[in-house]
Amino acid sequence: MSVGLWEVLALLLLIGSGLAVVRLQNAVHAALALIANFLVVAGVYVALEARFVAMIQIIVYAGAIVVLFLFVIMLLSAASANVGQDLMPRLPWVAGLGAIGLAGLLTFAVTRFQPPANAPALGGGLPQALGPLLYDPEKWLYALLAVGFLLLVATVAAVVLIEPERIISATGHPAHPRRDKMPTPPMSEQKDEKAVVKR
Amino acid sequence: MIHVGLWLPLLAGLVLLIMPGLGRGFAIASAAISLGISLVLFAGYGGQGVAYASQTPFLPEAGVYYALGLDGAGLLLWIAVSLVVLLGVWIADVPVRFLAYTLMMQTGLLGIFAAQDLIFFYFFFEATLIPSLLMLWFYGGADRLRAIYTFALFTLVGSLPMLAAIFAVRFLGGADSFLYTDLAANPLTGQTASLAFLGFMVALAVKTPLFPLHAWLPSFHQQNHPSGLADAMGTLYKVGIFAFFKWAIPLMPDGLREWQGLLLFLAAFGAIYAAWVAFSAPDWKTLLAYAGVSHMGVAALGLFSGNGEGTVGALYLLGASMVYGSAMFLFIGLVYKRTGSLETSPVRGLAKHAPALYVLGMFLLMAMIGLPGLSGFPGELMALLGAYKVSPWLTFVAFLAVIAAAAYALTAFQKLFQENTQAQAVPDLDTREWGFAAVTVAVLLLMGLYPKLFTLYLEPLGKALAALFGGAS
Amino acid sequence: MQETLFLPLIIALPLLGFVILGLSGKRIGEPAAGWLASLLVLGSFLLGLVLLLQGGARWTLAEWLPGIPFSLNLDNLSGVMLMVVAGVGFLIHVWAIGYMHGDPGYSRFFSYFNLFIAAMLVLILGDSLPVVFIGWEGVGLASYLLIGFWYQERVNADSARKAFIVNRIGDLGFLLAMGLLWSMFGTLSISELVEKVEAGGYSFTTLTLAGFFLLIGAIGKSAQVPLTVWLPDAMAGPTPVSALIHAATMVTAGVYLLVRHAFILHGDGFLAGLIVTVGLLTAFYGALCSLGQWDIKRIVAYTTLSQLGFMFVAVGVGAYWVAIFHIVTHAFFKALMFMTSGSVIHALGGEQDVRQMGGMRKYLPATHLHGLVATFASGGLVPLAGFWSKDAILAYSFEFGPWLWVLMLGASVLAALYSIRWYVLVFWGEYRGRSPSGRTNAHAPGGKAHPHESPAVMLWPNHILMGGALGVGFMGLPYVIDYKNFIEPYLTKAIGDFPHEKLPVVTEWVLIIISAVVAIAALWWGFRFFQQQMPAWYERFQTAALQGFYADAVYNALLVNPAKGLAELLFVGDKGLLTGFAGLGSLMGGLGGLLAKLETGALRFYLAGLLLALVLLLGWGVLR
Amino acid sequence: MIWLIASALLFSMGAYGALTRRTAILVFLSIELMLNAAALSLISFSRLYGSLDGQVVVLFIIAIAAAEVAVGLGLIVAIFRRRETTSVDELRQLRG
Repeated sequence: MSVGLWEVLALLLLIGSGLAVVRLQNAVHAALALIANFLVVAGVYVALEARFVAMIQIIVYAGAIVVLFLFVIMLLSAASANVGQDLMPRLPWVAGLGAIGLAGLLTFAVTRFQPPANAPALGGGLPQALGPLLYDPEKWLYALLAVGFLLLVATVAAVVLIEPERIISATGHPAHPRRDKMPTPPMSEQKDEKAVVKR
Repeated sequence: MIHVGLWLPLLAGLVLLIMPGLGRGFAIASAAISLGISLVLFAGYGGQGVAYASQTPFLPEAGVYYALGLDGAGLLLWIAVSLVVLLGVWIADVPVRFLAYTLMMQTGLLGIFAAQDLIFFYFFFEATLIPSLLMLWFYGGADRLRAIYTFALFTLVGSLPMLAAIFAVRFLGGADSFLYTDLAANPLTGQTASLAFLGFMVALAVKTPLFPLHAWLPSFHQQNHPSGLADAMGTLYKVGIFAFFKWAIPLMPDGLREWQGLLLFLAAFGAIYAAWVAFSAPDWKTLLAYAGVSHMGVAALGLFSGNGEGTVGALYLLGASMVYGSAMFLFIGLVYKRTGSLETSPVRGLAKHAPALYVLGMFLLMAMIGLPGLSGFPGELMALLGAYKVSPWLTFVAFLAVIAAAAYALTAFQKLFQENTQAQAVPDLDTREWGFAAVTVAVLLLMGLYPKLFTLYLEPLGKALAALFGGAS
Repeated sequence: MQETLFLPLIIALPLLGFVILGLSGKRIGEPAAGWLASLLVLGSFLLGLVLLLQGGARWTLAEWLPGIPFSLNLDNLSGVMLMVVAGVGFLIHVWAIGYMHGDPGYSRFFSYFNLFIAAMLVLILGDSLPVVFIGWEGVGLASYLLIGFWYQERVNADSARKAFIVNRIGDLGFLLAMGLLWSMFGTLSISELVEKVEAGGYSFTTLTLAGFFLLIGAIGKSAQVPLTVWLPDAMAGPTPVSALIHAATMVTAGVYLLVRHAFILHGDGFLAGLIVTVGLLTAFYGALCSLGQWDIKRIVAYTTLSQLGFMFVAVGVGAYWVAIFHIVTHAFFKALMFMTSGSVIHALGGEQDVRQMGGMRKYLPATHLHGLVATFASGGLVPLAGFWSKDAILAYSFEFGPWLWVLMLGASVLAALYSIRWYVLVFWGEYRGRSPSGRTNAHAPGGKAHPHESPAVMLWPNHILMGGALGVGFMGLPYVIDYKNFIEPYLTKAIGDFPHEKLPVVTEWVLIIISAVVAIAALWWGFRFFQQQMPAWYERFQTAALQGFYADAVYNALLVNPAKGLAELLFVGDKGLLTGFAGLGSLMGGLGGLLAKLETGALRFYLAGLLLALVLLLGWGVLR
Repeated sequence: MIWLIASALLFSMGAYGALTRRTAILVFLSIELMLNAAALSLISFSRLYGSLDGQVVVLFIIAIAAAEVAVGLGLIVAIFRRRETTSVDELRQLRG
């Protein structure tokens, strides 16, 4: 597989935007870098004969998900990447070493991978090709249904999480007990156990 | 018949649990039928091998069979268990649910002695623990939680190596199933045997109980219901000797050869040690607990000698100690009913107002310290004869307990019954208690004066074991 | 030798009495219970006599335990013992009917008494060692029950317990002997053992060990040094008990056991030396202690010890028939001595201190006569029973070694002294008792001012015993007088014939005369000496002797208290054992706690762990 | 092949980010990056093997990622409301 100019360019963009995601100190910038990364990936998908997935990538991932991120960052005014105390200051070194090691291992593994010759064409990865697969009961239909259901549950969950008070007033069910009312671990019980063992 | 005998008590116990209104009479009826069945089985025994054998595939793919059968030892212990349960439900003043648990425990115990399949043996061995724990949990003393912890931990932790060893015996020995006959035909040898035997040893030493794994016993007895019924059942649960005899040694004779020295030492040392400790016991239950440890030490000494006399003695002593040990606990329950305390130290002088109680106590006590002519002696003697052949010095050490036993038993007894210049006024035996006394004394005498009744059937077993173990002494 | 079911019946009769009296003694009441018990013993006696005259009997229940038959054997040896036990036992039973009159435990007493006789008969008749052991411990139990008969008093209960525990030390010896013999010969039947020992093919050292174990058993039961301590305390029981169990029969069981096993002991120099030593020590210890006692029964108890020492010496020097002969004569004169003491106690309403007695010959003429005969027989006056048996022991001792003869002569001087001391203090001099306001007692309601003679039921047994003390010695005369006396060949038939060199006639005569003269001299000197004011050296000696030369204190300090202390210590240690196991548990808990420290709750920490695991697993997978 | 390497690099970067970021939102962001890297590798394999199944799975990944983000961000908001922080170092209530 020859490596052309576009490939190299895309690779550099991917790495650059990726690094930006994990290193930029402003959360908004990081999120924006992620959008850039996703867009490049979408481009790569097109090159890999996955045009439908590329579209979805742009619309859902770059368009919806990361925007949601941006929205939350702004809602919480949490633009600063590092908040609070750093309890594990030496962790970045460990993380760096680990990441490099991981990258090395994965690259090593990938380079030893032998793809089969004469792979059939994918027809550009258009919906016409994907649809029968998705809706075939022998293939992915039930998975698709399950994912749809999952999305519904997730939606409900998100609403419940963010609007607990209304839910409680509507159903009388304390989905989220207030923190100050949280039952503390009963100290007396622990004491008892210890006492028993000692005796 | 054997199936009815085995499951009837469990069924009766469950019925009683659901309908407590049936009361003690129902429990007594069940226990009496059980005893009757045991006696009928005994009467119909041919004298050789495993009788009433039956086997039904349970998990044939895994080689597990629901296999039952009784040999001489099993019959002796069936009778002992059934008798003690009958005496217990007859005499003990306990709630009806307690009686139900007792009956359920009886099935477990009978199963231990009748199982001819190692997995089923293990099942009964462990299942019996449940009613025992329930009794302790619902009716135990103030500090019972710790006793439960100790008891359950010793038993369960001890059993895990045995479970591992069970699989080792089956799969390394090359047997096709867990049936006794199959396993015994393919005994383990060499290093494997000694390791697997170690697994059995740990579990069975807890249940024998052998020093130093007897540590759970005193608190177990101290915390149990003062009526003594749970203690009596606990005494029956000391099945270690039987399991050594029935499973561990035949399946791994090499294992016993490897560990014989250690086991003999532990048994002998435990016998004298426990008897000595018993002298300082602050209450009767502790005293009896240690006395039991001492007797089982003697029995174990006989069994681990690996010869015919020793084996017969050990099994006979086991059966006898089930009867007199349990009866002693029940007797102490009667004393508790009158005095409300079990401490050994205060002088009570009960003999003055309760002479019949005194005589019953004397009988039991003398049986317990192995007076010839009562049930404890034949077993002790045979164990001695067997053990002396193998290790005179350890025998000497173990039988120092004969002296110590007289010391601890008579000292506590004297405080309880004699010196009665200022006696506590207590009622003497009532009709129900007279029944208990009569049966107990009769059995103690029968076992002491005519041991042939049972040794006749034990003797071939002893010879078989000796032959298996071979002249490794 | 016939197989007959009458033999176990001999045992069953008193056992029946035990059961009947034990279950319904209160309803039978007084004095029927006593007569029933006595007649049953008489029945045993007569039955035994008939069987013995027919030439003995056997009864076997094969396979009582695997390899061990339940066998009884009535031969000449056990026959003689049977006559003594049942015969003297019967007399004491009858005497007790009077002595125990009015006691609230009257029927219980006779029930226990019958149990004792039954157990003793098992011991004697048993041919299989475990059967002997049933009797052996059975008499121990009966002794325990009877010493502690008045268990309301702590002292009595304590004494009973002590007796039982000390006896058990001996029992351990017996048990070990059984173990050893079984492992050597594979049988425990005495008659089979005899054959196997004769057949040979075993190690003599091991046989010596077996004899040693048996000796320990005998020492325990016969209260020899060093296990003497229980016998004096055993006097806490009623006087008939002391007479029957702790003088005439049970304590001689040890001697009987050794004689029964003469085939093991004979010809073993080590054992002979040991037995002689034990016997000598006991003979002197008992005699010296007796000279210091004030309690009338303890005086007699220590004399019993001394006499048992004589019997042991007899066994040690190989004079087995003489030991049995001495048992017989001793049974008569010592039972007589005890029952005379009992009569005196009875007459004085329970007084046991000889300092409160004296002058009884005036008040109790018949009892005085009994006492006099007992004293002379015990002191070895010619020609009473005690003289002949003791003379035989002395003769055999001379064969064993002249030094032993000298020592034994010394012991018999002491025997004469303690006998006469007892006699003088009780019967001679003036009544030193208290005024009518003295103590009252159940045995003499009203606390009579004047001592009163016993009823006929107590006098007649004593008359018969007195006849025995006078006459039984003549069945064992020395060969120089009666060339073939009755008892020696009779017994050797059963014991086994162990030939020995007979002393020259002249030597024998000299020994007899010396022993007779010495006895007379000692009696006379003692008679004078004990009427005087005691000199100071004697007072000092008496103080030590009164305490049994501090044997109890020594045992308490060296054995009993350390044992108790160790028991406490072990008990605490045993609790610690559980704590130790709990410690094992907390060790595992600690290990878990260490692992739980990894549970920081910090998300990034967990992630780092994930990453690490991923790298490792991947590395293993890729680079493998 | 080169995209597989790219996927590996992106995945490692995401892991690095997840470890170094202390704000829950950014940790989450990094995880999205890792998810995306996985999707990229799937697409590459799909191309190399000539099978559309890989693409279908990526579709699922995207859908599930949407659900995950909805719930995850909801959680972050809920936690922030109570604790006034999004620092993962300060949120240690799950410690055993």
